[in-house]
Amino acid sequence: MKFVSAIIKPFKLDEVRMALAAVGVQGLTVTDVKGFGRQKGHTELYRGAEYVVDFLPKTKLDVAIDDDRLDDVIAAIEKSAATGKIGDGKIFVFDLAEVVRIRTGESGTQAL
Amino acid sequence: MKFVSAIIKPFKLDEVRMALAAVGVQGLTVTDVKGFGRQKGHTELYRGAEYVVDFLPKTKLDVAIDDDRLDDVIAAIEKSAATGKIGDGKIFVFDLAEVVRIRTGESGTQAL
Amino acid sequence: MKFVSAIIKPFKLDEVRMALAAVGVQGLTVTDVKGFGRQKGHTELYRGAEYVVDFLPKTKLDVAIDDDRLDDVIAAIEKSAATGKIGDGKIFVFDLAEVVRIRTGESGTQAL
Amino acid sequence: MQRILAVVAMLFAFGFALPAWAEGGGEVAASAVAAVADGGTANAVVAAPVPDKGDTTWLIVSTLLVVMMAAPGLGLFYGGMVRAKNMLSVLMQTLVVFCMLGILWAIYGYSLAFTEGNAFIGGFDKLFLQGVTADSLAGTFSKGVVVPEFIYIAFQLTFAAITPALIVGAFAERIKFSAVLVFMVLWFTFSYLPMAHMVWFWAGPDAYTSAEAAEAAGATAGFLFQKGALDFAGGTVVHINAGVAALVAAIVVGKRIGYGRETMAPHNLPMTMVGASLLWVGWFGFNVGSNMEATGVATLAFINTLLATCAATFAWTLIEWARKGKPSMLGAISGAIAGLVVITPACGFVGPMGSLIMGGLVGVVCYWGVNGLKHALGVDDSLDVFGVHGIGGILGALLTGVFAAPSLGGTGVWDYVTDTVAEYDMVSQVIAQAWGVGTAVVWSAVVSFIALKLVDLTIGLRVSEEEEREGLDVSSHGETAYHA
Amino acid sequence: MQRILAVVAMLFAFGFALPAWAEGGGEVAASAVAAVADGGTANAVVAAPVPDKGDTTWLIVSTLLVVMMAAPGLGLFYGGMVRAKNMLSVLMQTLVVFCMLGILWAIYGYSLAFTEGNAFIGGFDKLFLQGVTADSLAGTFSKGVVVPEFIYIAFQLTFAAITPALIVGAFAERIKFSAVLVFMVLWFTFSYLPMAHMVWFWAGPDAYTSAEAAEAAGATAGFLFQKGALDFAGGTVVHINAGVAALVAAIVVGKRIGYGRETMAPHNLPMTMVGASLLWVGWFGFNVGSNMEATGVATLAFINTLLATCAATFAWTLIEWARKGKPSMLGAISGAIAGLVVITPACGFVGPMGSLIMGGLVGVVCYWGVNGLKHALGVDDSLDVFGVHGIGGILGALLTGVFAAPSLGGTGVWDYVTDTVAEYDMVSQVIAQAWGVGTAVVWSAVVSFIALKLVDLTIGLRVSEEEEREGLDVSSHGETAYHA
Amino acid sequence: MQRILAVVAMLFAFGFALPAWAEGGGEVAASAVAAVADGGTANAVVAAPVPDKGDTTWLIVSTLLVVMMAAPGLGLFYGGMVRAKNMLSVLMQTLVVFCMLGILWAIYGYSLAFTEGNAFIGGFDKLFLQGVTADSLAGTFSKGVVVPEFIYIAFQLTFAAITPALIVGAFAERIKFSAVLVFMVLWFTFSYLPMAHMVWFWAGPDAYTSAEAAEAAGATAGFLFQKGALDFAGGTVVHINAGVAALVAAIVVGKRIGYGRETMAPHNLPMTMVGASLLWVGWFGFNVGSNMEATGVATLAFINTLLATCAATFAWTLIEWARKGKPSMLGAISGAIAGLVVITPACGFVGPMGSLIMGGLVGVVCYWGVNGLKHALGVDDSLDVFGVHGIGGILGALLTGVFAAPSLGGTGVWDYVTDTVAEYDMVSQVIAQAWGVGTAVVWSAVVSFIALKLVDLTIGLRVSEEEEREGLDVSSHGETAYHA
Ligand SMILES: Nc1ncnc2c1ncn2[C@@H]1O[C@H](COP(=O)(O)OP(=O)(O)O)[C@@H](O)[C@H]1O
Ligand SMILES: Nc1ncnc2c1ncn2[C@@H]1O[C@H](COP(=O)(O)OP(=O)(O)O)[C@@H](O)[C@H]1O
Ligand SMILES: Nc1ncnc2c1ncn2[C@@H]1O[C@H](COP(=O)(O)OP(=O)(O)O)[C@@H](O)[C@H]1O
Repeated sequence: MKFVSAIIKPFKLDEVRMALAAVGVQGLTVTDVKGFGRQKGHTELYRGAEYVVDFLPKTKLDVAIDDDRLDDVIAAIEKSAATGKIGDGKIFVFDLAEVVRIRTGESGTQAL
Repeated sequence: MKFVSAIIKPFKLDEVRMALAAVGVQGLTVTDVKGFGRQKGHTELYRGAEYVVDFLPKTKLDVAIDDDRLDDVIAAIEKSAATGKIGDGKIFVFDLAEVVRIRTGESGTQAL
Repeated sequence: MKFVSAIIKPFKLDEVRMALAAVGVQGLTVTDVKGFGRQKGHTELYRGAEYVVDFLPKTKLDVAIDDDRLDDVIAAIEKSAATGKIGDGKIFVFDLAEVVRIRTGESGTQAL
Repeated sequence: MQRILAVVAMLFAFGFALPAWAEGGGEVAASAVAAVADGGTANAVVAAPVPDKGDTTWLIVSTLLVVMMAAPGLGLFYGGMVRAKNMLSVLMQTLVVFCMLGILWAIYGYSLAFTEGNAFIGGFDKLFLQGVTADSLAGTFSKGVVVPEFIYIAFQLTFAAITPALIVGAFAERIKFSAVLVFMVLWFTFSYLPMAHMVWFWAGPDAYTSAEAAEAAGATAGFLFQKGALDFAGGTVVHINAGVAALVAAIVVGKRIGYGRETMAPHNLPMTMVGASLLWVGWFGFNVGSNMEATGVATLAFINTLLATCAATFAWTLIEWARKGKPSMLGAISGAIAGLVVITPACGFVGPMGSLIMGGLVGVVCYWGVNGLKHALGVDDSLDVFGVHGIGGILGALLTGVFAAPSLGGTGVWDYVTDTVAEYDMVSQVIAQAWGVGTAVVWSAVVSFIALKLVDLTIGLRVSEEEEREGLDVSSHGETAYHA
Repeated sequence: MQRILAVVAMLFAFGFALPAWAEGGGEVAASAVAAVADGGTANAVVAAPVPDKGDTTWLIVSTLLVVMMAAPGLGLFYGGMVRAKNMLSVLMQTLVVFCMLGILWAIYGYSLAFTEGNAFIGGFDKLFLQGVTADSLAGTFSKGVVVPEFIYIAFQLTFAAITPALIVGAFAERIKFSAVLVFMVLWFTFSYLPMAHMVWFWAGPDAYTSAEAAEAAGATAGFLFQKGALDFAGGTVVHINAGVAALVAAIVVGKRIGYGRETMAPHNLPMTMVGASLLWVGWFGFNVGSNMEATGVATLAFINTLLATCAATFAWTLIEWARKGKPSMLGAISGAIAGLVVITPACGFVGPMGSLIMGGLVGVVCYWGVNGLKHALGVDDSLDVFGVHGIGGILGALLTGVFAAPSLGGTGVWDYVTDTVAEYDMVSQVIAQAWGVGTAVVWSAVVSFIALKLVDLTIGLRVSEEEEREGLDVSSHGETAYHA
Repeated sequence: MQRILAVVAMLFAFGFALPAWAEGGGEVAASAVAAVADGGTANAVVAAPVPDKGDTTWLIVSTLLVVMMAAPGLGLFYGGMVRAKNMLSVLMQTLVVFCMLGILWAIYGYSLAFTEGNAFIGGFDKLFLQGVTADSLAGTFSKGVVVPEFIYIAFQLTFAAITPALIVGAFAERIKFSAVLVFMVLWFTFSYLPMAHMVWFWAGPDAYTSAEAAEAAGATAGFLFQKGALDFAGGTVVHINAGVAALVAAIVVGKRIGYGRETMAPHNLPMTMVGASLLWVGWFGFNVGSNMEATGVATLAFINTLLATCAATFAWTLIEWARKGKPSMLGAISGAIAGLVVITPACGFVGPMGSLIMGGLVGVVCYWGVNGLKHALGVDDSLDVFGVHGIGGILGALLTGVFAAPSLGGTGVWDYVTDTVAEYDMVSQVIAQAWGVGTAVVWSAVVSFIALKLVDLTIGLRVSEEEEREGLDVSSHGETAYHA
């Protein structure tokens, strides 16, 4: 099993979620994060104090999937999350050793 | 070493933490997340605008542990986090390549 | 590739980010988390109600890197995040199976 | 829902129908305020009294200040103390209760509270405010001084509508919205209106021309007015009344799920602070407006309201600092509210040093009320309505009897027949005060208990466990307080 | 930016220059307020009228209450409803618009609105408030009763400055800050000032000594005043005027990116609630202050403002509960605002039961305004300015003609010649009201459209897509509302 | 903690004991207010003056408005600008300081400031407000016009209690709570009370019956009053006084950990905006209430307070836009506060165009105060108390001397002997103003420095580094502002 963790632009969340649903993903977990990368931030000014804000609001999306869905999932995210502008984000893929569904105790692929 | 990441219902956090303490877990990290899955959301209405909220508040709990504790930990979470209702959440298990305790520089099992 | 996830004290974020930049890290993702560990919390009192707060605010920092940067990165974090007091945090290292840059579709090391 | 709406509708229909029906048989009593004007005409062909524009302005301002206490004051004060998921439900409950009872006040509340009836309740002469026009006048506490009746009605409306809203704090985070509304209609009708009549209804000062006239007039006054209980701005009618109802409600409704085990820390203390501050500001309208005139006594009531609050805030801060090691902001503002509660019945009767002492005492006593006493009672009065309003109100009512004494810097009690300050007997005054306290405690407790049981048996008091977990904002109102 | 500043500067220069130029040819008309004082002196050697300190106090309080409506009231009410990333932009827009127009009011607004000119606009006699001192007096609605002119100017300033600020809700979250400012100057000058003159300008009651004098005086009054349209506190001038401008603006500016697809839920409803509550409190200044005296009619206006709001809040709650299954807090406070809007033109003319009914009706009608009607129009009027202020204002203007009838508990209309209440003809009054509505709708729509197009063609109306995505707080103002 | 409480208790004991001891030797001076009443009786058998209810109402309202400035106004304004972890500490400090000093005002403050003593400090005649009753009267600025003394005491209480609270902004986020309290008691006693006496104490207008009487009366007045320094509502006593103390405090207490390196962005600017707005609203009470009567001059003070704020808000917005490329909301409201500060000493003396100009100037000057000057000084005055209140106060004091000139639309200065406006000499007036500025700067700086050093040497000024990191809410007060 694989665990895909994607950093995307926040306003793309709904689109990505629907694209994932289209390739059969039924569950996912979302976290508000702040990203630092090539995309430049902005400057904020509070009276005399000037702060450069490098961290931009991003959304992290975690999906645990079956190995054979990996390509579909990556493709779906890539397509739906892209705007073509710097800062579109990254997809990270991890091996997932085990999954358990708490409610039923099922594990492995069934638990996804 | 293993890294266990569990998505649970927020109000179960204290119970799970105590269950984990009971099996010898001394440290953990918690993140507020939003989950999408089989559990259905609700509708919100702001004057004329209706929004379907599919993302439900969940809590993510990360624990790094020794391999031989894995079963205990999974069992502890499973038991303490379950309500039997849809949306109880999932437990994800990853292999952990390395751990370092920043304060001391210790690494491996000692750093847990 | 490796994925380094460090839990640090929030006020150390800027220092760590600069230390990482110094060893060539160009992107990272940050999450607000709450940590439970050896560092003791505090008690809060609201009229008659007393609550022990064990979860302390921490910052999680995720960096995906090339394998050969791992030692540098760990060393950089260790050094810049340490205060020597309990609660300085942990560094977790995972194997990263794949990375994709959403904007360009590049994958692997190029996508970092 | 359908069913609930039906119940609400029925209650309203009842509100409309009852008086219409009753009107036929209702005795045609001269209202208190009419009495004032009449008095003038009867005694001599004197010019009809004309309201002073300064008084009218002050009453207008006072009334809008009490509106501000209700919204946003009370809503924020309470709302900040609940968990985020129940924030809107608290704002909604306090607001809608206020508005609903405001309507009922115009329909039948004012008439039942402030027209002549018996010693416990008024009559039906002014249902739907009939007969009141922009030229109608209401008496004050000075002979020959009047104010427009509309502003008197509006001022009293705000008291009648905010008092029940205070009770919301007792069962916050778990009660059905429909249950709140129905309970409030019942409690307002059967506890607030009678208490207001008992404490405040009298024939007005102009009736007190001679000892005999005074006796005759006195016999038409409310039960506690006759007993001589002093309550300048509503210690008994408002605070003890609501505080006791809150205690009963907290018991009958039961504890919140997870109470004592899960963290239920206030979700936004700055909001609570804003609420408390606006309550303070508004309370000047509440207390000083109760004087109905912008006189020297009004300014006495003002400075007392200021000083008692300062003293109570400081006292709570010090006692908490001494006992718990850290003085909390929630403590300081709890002290402020306690100070306001304690001085409410007393503000026009005691001197500034008396108010400092009363404030200092209440800071300590209410600190105990939300700590020691609360734990002893073992009740989940979520936002400490009883501990602050109930306890503080009782203390205030009793101490009013003490510090009103001229020997302690108080003003004593005015004798409208001789137009001088009467002899002051502290013991008998404290006994009179105790009558007020006792009556309010018993009356409110009984009415509250019956009303709650009625609601429980019909539409039910509590939301389901799942709804309570999810939070009332989403489950009862379909919205969420905060989004990114 | 440079360019924008230049435009703003130019507009200001224009504001300063125009009057100076015009002064030469401007006719030297006796101002309305001067007329009052003069009238006194002309008729007989009577003592000059002296302001009553109660009235002065009430007007001072009223004015500061309307300031509170603008800041923080309106800002919070609107700000809570936008997304967090645009919070400060809304606060900024409402505040700076208010301040900028306050300045322009002193420079030329007061003169154009409240000195004699023609039926549509006033003259230039009081540019820069020249000639006004602490001893200057302004007339009221009672013969021989005056108030210091400075407080009258200040009171009217707040109306003139908050009305345009209402429009901000229509194009929130996407408009350029510079475009807001320039548009507001245009709209204020060409829509607000004429409407205020048309509806409110008259020679004052003291001019109405005989039928002939009344006719002569009447001929100098504003267009809609002559038509006999009643507008106690600004239903036409403020709410319809701003509501229609908002609709036009929402259309011309276009929808927000993602409208209808992305979630645009209010980011902080408790703030919206605080804003709404402060609007309510401030509205007592707005409505009751419009009476300019602390009289019985003022207290009528007060209780109506109170009861209509209670009724509308409760009505919206019930209708939403019945139709959507859950009553929302945002709904309740939307009802409150609708109630305030509907009673604004009526508050000094209708009776308390009339105001309850008007409140009940507007709760239902505006509920439809922000649901059915809004979807039918398909316009992104972000914060429902038209649905609440426009629709509620129109309903209020028309119903004023109905419930002002003495037969329905209203006060009727005063005849200053006979000094009695005039015969009341409901049909012709409603027609007069319709004239007011129609004029406001057309005038405001035309001015708004032209002004917006002008701005669009010169400096542009909208920020770039990227800036809109990022949020106006950061992109237009370089700051963020919330940090940890 | 134990130790701190002991210190606080001791200071209080001192407060109580000192006067009691002093009383024996204290000269029995006729107080200013008594003088007024006496004057009336002495000159002829005239009716004793009776307070106008309009005046009384206005002073009541003014006083509660200043209470609103303190809580929640100032707390929110400051609190929104600190980091979330210190929010409650700021709310707590401003509230408890206000309450504590309110108590001390009643105990000895009023007597020391407002009874006759020498040119620098008053006497002990009214310790514990002894002798003051609901019938006591205080003089105003008009001959024969009085108000109830209690409201005068309360009004002045709010000034005395909020002024020190302003200083909190200078050392926010790092100071010990106990240090705040002790410092405030010292500064209040040794800087505020003398300054208030020096600037405001005089025998009242009724003493000025002839040139000789005026001279005799003048000799009893405060030092700066004798110098002829004008300060309508507290520019010197409040703003310069507090601003300078803030600068000294920021230097002595030292910078926050991480200052200049870590982000210390305001955690909740909407709260700061609410606070600023409520300060504006309350400031009408502050400034206009200082007139003590609801007269034409009151309305002048009102419109000036309105216009100067509008102008300063707009000016700051434009200058920031021009210089930094984006106009910020924090800038706009900083401008508003600066405008309020600058007009405080001037509001009853200058004309509306003068106030527009003063507002425009202060917007630019204080913009420089928190940018250029602040960086030049290199001091961590966390919330720019000096940059806004200090600089704005100095500018206002000086410009008052300019724009009060009748030739520039000002009112000039009233000559109570001739009962006309006196000849106006701008140069000598500006010099008089400079005396006020200089005295306030030096006096406050010296007192502040000594008081801070005393506190530092006894209980210490700062919390530990770890506590500062954790935030004062948790470490000093055991609570957290926000929870989910
Ligand atoms: N090496 C990395 N490790 C973890 N997160 C990263 C890394 N590089 C980028 N990110 C995340 O991806 C986001 C987008 O990266 P950025 O370099 O700005 O643009 P792009 O993805 O278009 O190259 C960043 O904001 C950050 O959250
Ligand atoms: N494939 C998945 N990948 C990541 N997170 C998931 C996945 N499926 C479910 N989750 C998380 O688990 C939570 C519970 O899942 P849900 O399907 O609602 O109920 P249950 O766990 O009882 O089957 C979701 O809210 C989501 O946070
Ligand atoms: N086993 C663990 N799994 C996940 N996170 C942990 C674990 N142990 C500690 N942490 C995280 O590291 C933080 C610091 O740990 P703590 O034990 O307090 O101090 P130290 O790192 O100095 O030993 C904790 O607050 C928690 O967020």
